[in-house]
Amino acid sequence: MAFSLDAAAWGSPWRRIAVADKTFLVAGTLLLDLVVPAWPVTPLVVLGLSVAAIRFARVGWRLWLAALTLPLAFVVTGVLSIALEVGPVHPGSTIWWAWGPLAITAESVARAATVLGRSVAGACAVVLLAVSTPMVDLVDAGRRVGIPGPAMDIAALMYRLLFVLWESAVTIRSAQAARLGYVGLRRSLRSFGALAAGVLVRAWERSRRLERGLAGRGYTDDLRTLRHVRPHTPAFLAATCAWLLVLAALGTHGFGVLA
Amino acid sequence: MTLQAEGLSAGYPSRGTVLDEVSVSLTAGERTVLLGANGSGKTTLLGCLSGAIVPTGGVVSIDGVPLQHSRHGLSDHRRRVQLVLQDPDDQLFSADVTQDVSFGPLNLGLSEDEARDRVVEALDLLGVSHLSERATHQLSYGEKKRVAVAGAVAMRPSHLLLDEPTAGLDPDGVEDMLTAIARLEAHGTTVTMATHDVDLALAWGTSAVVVTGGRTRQGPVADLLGDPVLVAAAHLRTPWPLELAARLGWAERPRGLEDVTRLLARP
Amino acid sequence: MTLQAEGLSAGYPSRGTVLDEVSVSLTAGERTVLLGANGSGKTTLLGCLSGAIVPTGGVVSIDGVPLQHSRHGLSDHRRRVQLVLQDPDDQLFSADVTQDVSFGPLNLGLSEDEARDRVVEALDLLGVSHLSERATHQLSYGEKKRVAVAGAVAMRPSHLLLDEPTAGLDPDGVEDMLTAIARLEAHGTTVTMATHDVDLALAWGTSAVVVTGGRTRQGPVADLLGDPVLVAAAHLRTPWPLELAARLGWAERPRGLEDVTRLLARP
Amino acid sequence: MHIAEGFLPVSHCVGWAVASAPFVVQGVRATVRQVREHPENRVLLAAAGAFTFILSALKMPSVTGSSSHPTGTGAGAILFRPPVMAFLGTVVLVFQALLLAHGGLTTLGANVFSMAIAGPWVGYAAYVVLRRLRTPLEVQVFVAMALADLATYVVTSGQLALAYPDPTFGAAFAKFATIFALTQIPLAVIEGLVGVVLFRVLRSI
Repeated sequence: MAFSLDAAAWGSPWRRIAVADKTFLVAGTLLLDLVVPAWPVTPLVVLGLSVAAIRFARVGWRLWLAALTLPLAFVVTGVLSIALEVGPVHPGSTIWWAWGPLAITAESVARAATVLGRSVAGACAVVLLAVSTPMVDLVDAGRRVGIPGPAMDIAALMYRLLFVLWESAVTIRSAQAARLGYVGLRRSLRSFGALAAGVLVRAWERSRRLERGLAGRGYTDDLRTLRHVRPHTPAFLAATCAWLLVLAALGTHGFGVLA
Repeated sequence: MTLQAEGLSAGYPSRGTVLDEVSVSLTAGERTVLLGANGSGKTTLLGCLSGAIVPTGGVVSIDGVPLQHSRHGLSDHRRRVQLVLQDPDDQLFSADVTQDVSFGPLNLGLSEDEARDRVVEALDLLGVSHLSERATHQLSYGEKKRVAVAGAVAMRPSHLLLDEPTAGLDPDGVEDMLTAIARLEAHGTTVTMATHDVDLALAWGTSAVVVTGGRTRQGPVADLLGDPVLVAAAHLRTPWPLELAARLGWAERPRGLEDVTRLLARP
Repeated sequence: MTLQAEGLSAGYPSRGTVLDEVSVSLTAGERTVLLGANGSGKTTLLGCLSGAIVPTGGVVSIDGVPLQHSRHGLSDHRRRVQLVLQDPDDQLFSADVTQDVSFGPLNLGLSEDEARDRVVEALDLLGVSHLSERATHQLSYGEKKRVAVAGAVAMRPSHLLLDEPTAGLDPDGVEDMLTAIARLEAHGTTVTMATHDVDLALAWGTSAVVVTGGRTRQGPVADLLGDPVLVAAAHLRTPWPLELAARLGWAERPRGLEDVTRLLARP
Repeated sequence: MHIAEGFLPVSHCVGWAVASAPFVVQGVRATVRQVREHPENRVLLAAAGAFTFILSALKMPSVTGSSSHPTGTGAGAILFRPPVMAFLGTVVLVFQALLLAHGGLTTLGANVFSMAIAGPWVGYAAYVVLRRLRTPLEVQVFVAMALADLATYVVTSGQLALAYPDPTFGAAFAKFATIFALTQIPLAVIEGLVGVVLFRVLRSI
């Protein structure tokens, strides 16, 4: 699963759409997801963005599902914690289950369901951006909105180096595993520590080598390159506006627990 | 001891199927070379054979006993089959040579003394005893490659799988590596190597496995590399002795300079 | 245009002297191969010639005009001489192929449009136009190597120095690289390469520089590689056509299979 | 432990972003200054950030066998100082959100506060205090890395309790802290141990 979102982004037909346009869709959806009542907006967001991703952005449904389940561990733990009330129950709540200071009420479950809905809908929006926009495009966008160049240079180099280092990390790990480095917890910890150190040493070494390579290419203090300029897509923007309006309209007539 | 793969399939979500029901047999004492273009699946095949990659289908077995991808099964397999990858930099993860080579033996649960003996033996077989106290990052590329092999050899595997053991080495480095491999074979290890160097494959190997389009073909190395159709399909190159033989219309298949000289000297 | 080094010395604090007053001359239109064992100083020599390494003595010059190691002098030098390192990951800093190749031209002060033209041209010459929108980390090793060369070619240097351009490539990759190099030459670039592959050096090169023991010898490639004393001293290997010729007592020096076949076909 | 997308109400998203902003701006300034003075540090800092990311993307061996991973911010804080980590940590969090679907964009401010600010500062403070006390390096590293990890987790629990204070902040905090403790406390100990091995190896090189 490692970096399959990134791989999808580079091949995405939506790469041609301007980052600003995609950000409008994603940010607008995220905002509405949080401010309007969760029902019926969050299921609609999940449905709408899934259709957009699979039908129009040509994301494989397996990848889409897998990506949405990545934050599952946190989401489930978090939502269950919200459903569980501690201490005196609010007057007027409907108690479904109680044990000592712990209680589950209709209200707490509704709250948990709201968060669950928002979380899944939000994940859809973030993943849609992730699978349609390679990091380099976002870095370019960052430069355009005025984040200092050197900071964006570092972000861009980080992105490049992380794949180089990832390969090293995977190789070190499999070399360790081949020599039984991950049998038993004690050995595993020692191997993992050595792996972390190995990656750090390689990060250092790689940066020195890349630095030398760049010097050879005439690098002095600026990493200027061509930027991808993508024009706005009117149809995409119009569809986004319509989508956000529908969400907003449904939101004002919807119900659910406003957090 | 025979290391076998039968009906083996493997792939990655991003690349799709890489190996499609291939079968390979690495017999003890045989010198097998694995040939194929970049990205043809050689490294994936080696990964499956060594247990590092879980195939999507098919079976890897040793003497007919199938490999179980459980913790125990893998640990058992790894005592007998060791894989050394192409890039030595990422396989040496300890600070010094002795420490790195002792990593495997200590994980086998050997005592420090036994592990030390294994290290001495492995470094000796690879001809790098003089490097035992050196820091890994100070070694030359060729030295690193031999130390990486020593790390695998210290596990005393019966099958050693080497991915491009001679790539990036200068002529002396290649010779040192081949000498070390011959010592390992004399010591009872069966060596299999993946290589891009068809001339070397012909000169060194006896059996060959050609990987192309997700499939494999196995046979005597001179037969496979002497088959122009297969060579073209697999994006390989005919080794020069076979090319010369073909041009001169020889029936015999020379494997290197010695054979060619001998054949030319015939009346 | 001739790129020259005269009385060049270089070294590192950790390794001492690597090059000891060597002289090398790379003439326009000549195909020079740089030969020597690992650690002999080939890469250091390339570094000095490209301006990346400041020599401890001697002079690098283009058409007699010595290179100044000032910011201005270096930037002037780099318009004319470009070095491509062996490992493409040491040179490719951008995750996007087009962006990476555009770095040099933009650094030269060209406009975005001119830079874009240079990128298109360079990718085209290297035969990698189809990769222009791909991610660097998704490329195969051979593709990365060609993109790294494209990054240098986009500077339109008159001299291109390549460190091991074919190392680690499969036969197809080697061929693609050599085809691309031939296109560059047709385009007026003088290409010099360092390589461990003596067979390739003999087949491709015209002039050779052998680096050994801190010294260099320059001459026609067949002469140098046909000299068994030099070959042994430099830890090289005699290319097979020359070895065959020596065994058969031929006076002529074949450079590859074609020559050998032709010579054998002679009555 | 990052708060997933959609978990925080808008006011909290904005609040945490505002709280984090000065630290991140200071981090960007510190980084830009460093790079202006030493242009070559650009690549080095990038490598440091990439290292932090890789560390967080690697699954760690653990007792629970869950997909726990180290935060790496303690090591980063010791090696590169907290202000730089505030910037690098922010980039790492964006990368995690978009490359691994881990964390989120509206929760970015909150996650930056816990992982890129609180964790590094607490870890670094512990490291400085222990160094003054002349404790062995192993102890300094273990405590710094474990505390950085714990601080991140405690702050995250606090952030969730603030968002869902039922009935009081205190009770909610106790609840979240207890539930996440199951995975986070062993993780902090393991990360501390890994840190000790890491620095031992580094010292021997």
